[in-house]
Amino acid sequence: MTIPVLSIVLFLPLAGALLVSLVPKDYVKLMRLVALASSIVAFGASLWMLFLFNSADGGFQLVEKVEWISRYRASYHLGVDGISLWLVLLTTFLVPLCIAASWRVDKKVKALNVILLLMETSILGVFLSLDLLLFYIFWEGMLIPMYFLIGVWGYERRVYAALKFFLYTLFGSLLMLVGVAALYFLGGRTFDLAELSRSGLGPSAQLWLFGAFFASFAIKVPIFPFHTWLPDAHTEAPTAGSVLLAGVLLKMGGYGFLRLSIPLFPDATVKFAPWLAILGVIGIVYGGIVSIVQSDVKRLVAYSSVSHLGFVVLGIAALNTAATTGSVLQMVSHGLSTGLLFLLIGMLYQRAHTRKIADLSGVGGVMPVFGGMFLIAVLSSLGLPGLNGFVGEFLILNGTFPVMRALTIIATLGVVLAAIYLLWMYERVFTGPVKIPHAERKSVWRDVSPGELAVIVPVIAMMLWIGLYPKPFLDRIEPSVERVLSNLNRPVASR
Amino acid sequence: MIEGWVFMFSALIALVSALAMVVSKHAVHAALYLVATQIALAVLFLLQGAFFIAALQVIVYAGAIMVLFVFVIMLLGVDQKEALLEPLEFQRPLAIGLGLVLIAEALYLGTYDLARGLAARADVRPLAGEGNVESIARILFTRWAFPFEVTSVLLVVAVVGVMVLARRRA
Amino acid sequence: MMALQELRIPGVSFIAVAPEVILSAGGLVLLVTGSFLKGRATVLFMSLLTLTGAAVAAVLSAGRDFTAFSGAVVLDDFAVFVKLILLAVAAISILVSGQLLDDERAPAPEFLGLVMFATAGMMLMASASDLMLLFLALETFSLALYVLVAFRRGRADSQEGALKYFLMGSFSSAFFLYGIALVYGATGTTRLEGIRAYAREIPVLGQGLLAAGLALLLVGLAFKVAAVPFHMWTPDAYQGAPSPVAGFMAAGSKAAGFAALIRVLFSVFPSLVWDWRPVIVILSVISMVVGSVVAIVQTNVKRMLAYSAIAHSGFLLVGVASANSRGVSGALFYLGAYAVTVLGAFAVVYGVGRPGEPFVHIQNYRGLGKTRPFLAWTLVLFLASLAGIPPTAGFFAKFEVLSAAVSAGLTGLAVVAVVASAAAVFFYFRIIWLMFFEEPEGWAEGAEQPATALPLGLAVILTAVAVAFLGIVPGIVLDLASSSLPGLP
Amino acid sequence: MLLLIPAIPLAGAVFLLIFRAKVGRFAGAIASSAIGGSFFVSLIAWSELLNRPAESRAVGGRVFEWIAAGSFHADFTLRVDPLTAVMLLVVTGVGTLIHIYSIGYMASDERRGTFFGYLNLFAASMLVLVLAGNFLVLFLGWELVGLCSFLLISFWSHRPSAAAAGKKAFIVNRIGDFGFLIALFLIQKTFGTLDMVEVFARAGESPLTGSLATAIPLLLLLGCAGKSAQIPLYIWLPDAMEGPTPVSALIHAATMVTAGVYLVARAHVLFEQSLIAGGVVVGIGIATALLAAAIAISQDDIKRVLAYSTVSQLGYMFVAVGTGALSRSALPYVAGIFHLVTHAFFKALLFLGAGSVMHAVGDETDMKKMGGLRKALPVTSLTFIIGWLAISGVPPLSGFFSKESILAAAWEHGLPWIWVLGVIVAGMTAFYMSRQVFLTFFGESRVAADVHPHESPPVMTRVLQSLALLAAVGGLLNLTLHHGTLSKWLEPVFTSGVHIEATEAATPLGLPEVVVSAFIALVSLAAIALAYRLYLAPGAEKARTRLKGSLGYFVRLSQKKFFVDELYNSLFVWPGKVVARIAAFGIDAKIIDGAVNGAAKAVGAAALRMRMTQSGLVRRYAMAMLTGAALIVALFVVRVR
Amino acid sequence: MIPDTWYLVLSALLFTIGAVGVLIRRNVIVMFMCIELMLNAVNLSFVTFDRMLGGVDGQISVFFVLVVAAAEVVVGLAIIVGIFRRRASADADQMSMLKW
Repeated sequence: MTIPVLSIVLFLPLAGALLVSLVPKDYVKLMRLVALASSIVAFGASLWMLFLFNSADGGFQLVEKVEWISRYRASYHLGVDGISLWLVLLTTFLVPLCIAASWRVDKKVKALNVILLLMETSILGVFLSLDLLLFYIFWEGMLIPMYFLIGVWGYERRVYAALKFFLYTLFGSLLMLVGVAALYFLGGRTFDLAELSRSGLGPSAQLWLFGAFFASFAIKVPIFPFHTWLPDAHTEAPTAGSVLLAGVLLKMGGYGFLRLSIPLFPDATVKFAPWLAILGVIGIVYGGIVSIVQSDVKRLVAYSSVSHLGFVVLGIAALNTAATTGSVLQMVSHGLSTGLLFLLIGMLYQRAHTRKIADLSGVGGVMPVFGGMFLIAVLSSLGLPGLNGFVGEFLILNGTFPVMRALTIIATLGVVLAAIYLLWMYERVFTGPVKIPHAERKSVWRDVSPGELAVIVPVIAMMLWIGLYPKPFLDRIEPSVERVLSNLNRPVASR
Repeated sequence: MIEGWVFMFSALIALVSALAMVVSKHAVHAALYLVATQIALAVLFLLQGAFFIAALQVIVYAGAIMVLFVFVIMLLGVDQKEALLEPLEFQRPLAIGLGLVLIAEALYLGTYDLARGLAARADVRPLAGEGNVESIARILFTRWAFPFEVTSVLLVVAVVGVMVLARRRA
Repeated sequence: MMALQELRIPGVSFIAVAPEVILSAGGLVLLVTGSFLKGRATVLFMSLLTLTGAAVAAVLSAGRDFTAFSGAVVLDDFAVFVKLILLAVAAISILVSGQLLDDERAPAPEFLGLVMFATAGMMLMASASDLMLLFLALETFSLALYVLVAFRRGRADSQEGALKYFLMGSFSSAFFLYGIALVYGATGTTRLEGIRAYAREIPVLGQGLLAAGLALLLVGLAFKVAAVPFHMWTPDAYQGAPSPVAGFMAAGSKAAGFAALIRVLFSVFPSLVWDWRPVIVILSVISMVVGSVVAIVQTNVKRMLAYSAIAHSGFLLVGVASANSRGVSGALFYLGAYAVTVLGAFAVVYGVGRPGEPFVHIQNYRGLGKTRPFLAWTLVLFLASLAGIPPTAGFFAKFEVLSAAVSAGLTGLAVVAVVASAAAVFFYFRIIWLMFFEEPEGWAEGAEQPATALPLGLAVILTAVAVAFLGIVPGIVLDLASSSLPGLP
Repeated sequence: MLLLIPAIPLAGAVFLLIFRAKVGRFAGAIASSAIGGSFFVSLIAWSELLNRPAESRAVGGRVFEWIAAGSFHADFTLRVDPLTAVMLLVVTGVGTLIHIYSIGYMASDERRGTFFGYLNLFAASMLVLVLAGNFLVLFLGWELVGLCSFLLISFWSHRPSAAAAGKKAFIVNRIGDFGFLIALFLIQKTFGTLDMVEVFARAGESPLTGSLATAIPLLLLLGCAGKSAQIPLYIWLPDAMEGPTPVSALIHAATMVTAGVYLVARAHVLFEQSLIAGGVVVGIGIATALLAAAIAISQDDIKRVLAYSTVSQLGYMFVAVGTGALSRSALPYVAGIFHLVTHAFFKALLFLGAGSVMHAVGDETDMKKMGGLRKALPVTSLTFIIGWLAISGVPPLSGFFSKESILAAAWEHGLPWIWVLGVIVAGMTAFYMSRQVFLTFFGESRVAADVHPHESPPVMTRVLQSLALLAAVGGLLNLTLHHGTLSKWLEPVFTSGVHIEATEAATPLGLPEVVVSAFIALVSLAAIALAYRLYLAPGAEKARTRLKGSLGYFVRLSQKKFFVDELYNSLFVWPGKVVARIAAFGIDAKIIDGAVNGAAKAVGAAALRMRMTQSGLVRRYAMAMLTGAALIVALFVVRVR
Repeated sequence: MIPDTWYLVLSALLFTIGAVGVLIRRNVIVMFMCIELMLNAVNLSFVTFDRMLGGVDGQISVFFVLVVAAAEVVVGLAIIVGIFRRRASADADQMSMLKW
């Protein structure tokens, strides 16, 4: 009997959540410590998983399979490949940071930490499941914790945002549910992804099912015009929520395309790919344009996610190894850079109690280190070479270019737009004469504390690593992407 | 021949008193019209050889049940005139229209296949030479023994229910 | 001059109706001894004991398939499955009712007797193999429910709800009965077996009487399961009834009604599937839409749950409309899942609102997460299950009926179901939002909140565990449901 | 070893940025020694090249595998060839001097540590840029220098104008990078690699045809125009003067802005694929040179004059390398690079001199408030004058030689009109530089009363002196275009293209080279004389007024910089903002979200309406039931057959 | 001999009158009586079918219907009495406290 590493990774946060819930009411600090410790242990476990991972193998590894619902032929089936590997690591990496970033939250501490850990398990479940039903359950199971996270610990318009997020995503995933059911019958009454992908659906069935799954993924990514939940949700969510949303949740859509749409509906994917690419490009440009005039820092970063995730979609739609590998890396990169941006905005909000660009000016003068860190996050986000964002974006655009030239050129405009909206925001908030709320309270405006630094520095280190030496990442992603794409009989690439 | 006249007469009474019940302003009148309908129906039962049921109809229905109705009406003194005005918009025309639709459906079905007559294929027939009451009794206590027992539960429920509803507040 | 020996009652088999008999007998004993028994706990215990006995009898009677009492009663696993659901429903309702009886200072034996008789009637719905017996069973539990709805005698809402329920119930009974008469006229029998044999000979709806009869039977059963447009009593009755009774009605009445519906449609008129399916589809669609949409604007929690019950009837009808074994087993699973969920929800509603339930406005749920965390968190679970969000029982229930519809080619219906359930989420989650996202204020805080008593708490925990269990490892119950189909062609 | 060249300043940058608060006044020393070390290593690399035969003067290779996925592969490759070596020496050499100068210039700034950290980071980035053996690595450096430029321009970020200028620089550069990126995609697609050696080899073997041949160089050119401040993207450079003056000297005069020239030269094989490309380079170069010179003539800000001058001189360099591309011959490139080098010397000198002036007059930049500073600032004024003469093309200072070689190259390769325009630009350059010198150092003092000009500390003046020396004798590097040292050194780099023999006379009118040179020098001297007449000579005021009378329109246009910023604002910025507003508050909030919320509202409205059917009236309920019953019966009845 | 159909049509007519009566009468007791009329109409059908088919199940059904009707009446009137005690009105239209 081998050690079920993936189950350990998957359920450690859940166990942590149980532990936290057992902590007596008054030991608030202990709750935080237990939560942090269990998430760090989970990160450790995922590093162990990384250690056991064989980078040469593009297939699923560390597979676990236990029968679950025999009537459906659904099983508890976990496995990891190069695509999910990094997303799992991203998740386990970000959650401790989220918990640490919520250290100062005093509202319902226990519930907060329990919910964060529950979210972690369900997100990991999505990335690790090799069974469609299991996948779906984790996929949707994540909704409620997120709903709470936004709704309880969010900002002013949190209720609206939480509900909007919830209904939007639920609507998508319910359509997917119909698709899941149909797939089950058409695919030979099984939920096993491998078996389903071998079932060879007819072209029209593929189109319909692709549509059903597309609805869900498109909302989650989000793809224009299904994105309007995102700015509200991101803006109103608490820091940890925004980080998880931007860092991980949005990746589930792209992951869904890679894990489900391409292997299960190859013909439909090939057929839809140009449209997908168009939508991706619209998202890139549109998200960028809309970001420019946002008056709220968080909202701006939220819209920037629309733009950045557009690259992911474009890369997937290119259906060639380089671009799609870039997409996977871009997902990880975006998780880091936007995650960091949200962490920093959270710290800024703690001090300023505002996120309005107009209320702030010259913050960099008061808090130079903070300003520097923010600038790094901004630069990473706008795809400066040497930082993480560039690698993915370049691979995507470069890989897409031979396939869809005009679209790529338009998409490249997104790079310019990113510079415009991010730097303009940076200029207004961090430079200029110092104008900050509560300026009289010097203690509030202390530069980053060691604790905050402990949250920021690991992310920046990861950014530099990916930016300067992405080889370890790419080497593991590529075989899996190749395997996924090998399923397609590729008329696209030769077009 | 006489049968035909009896039918016509009883049917007419039944219909007219049914209509009268629906349109009478006083609840007591309505109850009396209902009794008349029920008695007319009892005659029709007799006409079809259902003696036991005809008797039950008169004794239980027209007798016991309707008495209960009248009793309650009197007890509560609710026998005020009901205003002729219909407060609900369209309620009456819609109701009558729906009634017509239902009748039309019934007539459609009637002309469609009742005219062809039914295949005589009842599950259970009375033994030859057996009287109506005997055959009903025999079949009721064999074939219908269990449903008959169930009615006891039903009645217990009714009794307990009334007890609950009528109990004094503790 | 009939000799007694001539009067041989054929086909007596008490095993076929053992649970019903045990319950009725238990109910009678309770009524008789009730006034002597000291303490409510004893009475509660006795009734639970009786239910346990009935459940044991039901379990022991599983695995058979025969008719008894000259074909008036059928015993198959379908019936056993529904009976077990109903017994569970009764048991949980009784646990919750203990609190109600305390609060109302009402006599326990009568109330519990009615619950047990009603349960017996409901169980008989699943087991009846004769339309007339079905009618009697229906009336038995209906009468009991009319009384239970009116249980809080002095209160206008209770009375009004009961009166409306009663009037509409009798009205629908008349239709149902007319349907029986027409079917009898067409087929010459009220026994389901006989009707089925007849219907099989006419593969198409060749006879007006049978057509109209089936239509009116559907009307009567649609009323019982609260399908639109026969649903209008539901909100009023649920609002008027004490929450434990409303829960009992929602879970039990629905299970019994659907058991009868499935029995009639599947084992009697399978050959007419193309004729009844459109009707079921239409009922299903409008029930889902109306239930989900109108629930959005409700401000009374019980009323909202009533509309949700209407919507859930629509979902269940999706399973019925699928007209395949998957749909039936899905509907069975759905009934079980819905039963535990809605019972739990109403138990919480009662726990929040008691005594006398003045606090049933959704604004009373403001900040409940802070003031009554236990009830609030369990309510989240129940609402999630009602919304069909994994990993709760409601998810698999929904998935079952959806996949049945898809497998039957009713993808459009499945999509409607999905859209409706997305809309439905809005109102479930509005309650969650009030409980957790808002600060307690107004009445909810001002009023001294009574502690949750043990039986109520037990009921909530049991249902919550069941909801979670069915949501994580539904396999066992799914397997049971799929092996508990009524005699299918 | 090559990695050391950027690594030393990078290490310096990291160290300085982390310990910026602790290093205190040692910051400058640390930074200077870092880049000095880099200079030292560069010298070693250079000597290594020297030791090789001319044909194989290239060292370097893969450092590590950078990005590889699917068919795409890019190594982190560093390479040194003669061209790179020149750039290395310029960057590290001039860089070191400017670093040292900064020690004095920034002595009183609290954030010295950060400043020197940025400077070192810039040096590292610039060195990566010039060392890059792979287009992607070059792009890395390309972007990083842009970043450092942004950081340093907005170094005094509490000044809104500084912050805005930094942002503008970065964004305009990004627009250029847009072209650069697409060029990279095209190169990758066409050649299957981004490794320069391979790309150039393949392009040399099988020349490109059709639009591709034009598209790649033109897109690269867009990048170059961004970085090197050419039309249409030059607008950021004048604003960039918001940065500390050493930054302007280092980044916006000597090194970074020449990256575009470097790239054209480096990728000359690609530019030679299409005559259109070469033509466009030349056209943009000369147009920029003219436009910037025309603006520089009327500017009053001491640094802005230099900034426009830089733009103009960069245009000159583009003319040179464009000519090379057009004619596919080596010497024009050499001329361009030569001018690049001399320009680095004298423009750095001029900027640093301007910095010294500002230092002296309390950060005043308006030349109208200077004048007569010669006495107070002897060293500064002397070195500035050397720089002035150098840039004005007065022999035998370096600028004369480099300009002359560009013009000669243009003429030789059949571009007489370019030659003419070039001469005009040379004259204009001489004129506005003279104007600057006269206004600043000569005449009467117009300095504010409370300001007491004083000479800068030795650490600054020494640097000025060193640069003045370089500016003076820089011409020695390449005394003649055909036989100069630099030509010899660089020629192998540019010989891969197909050569076209010069078809026309090698000099204008067939005159001897010396005569032509003398003519150019005379033009410059004449311009200086004109400036003297208008700004220094007695009666200058009157002469100016008279001139304004006849040329007023032009002067005003020039003063307003030909309204290019305003044009861009109304053409791109303003409509862009409008579009963004429409997208954000119209499409997003109203249409899409409106549809979503509208759907929700519609459901709500429907719910309210449906709810009303539940009237509470039991007879209505019965009505609904009866209707339902009638309908269901009807549904069955219609099916009766 | 009267055709069977006439009985059935009569039954249908009575049933419909009863149903329409429920809709148009406001006094709850009269409404309830209309429901009783509907049950009576069904009884007529049962008896008629019995005669047509030559069976007795229909009559037995009528017997059960009588029992049910009796039970319903008892419970129903108890409810009505309870409600009347409180409001002194049996007008169905006034009972609309629970709505929407």
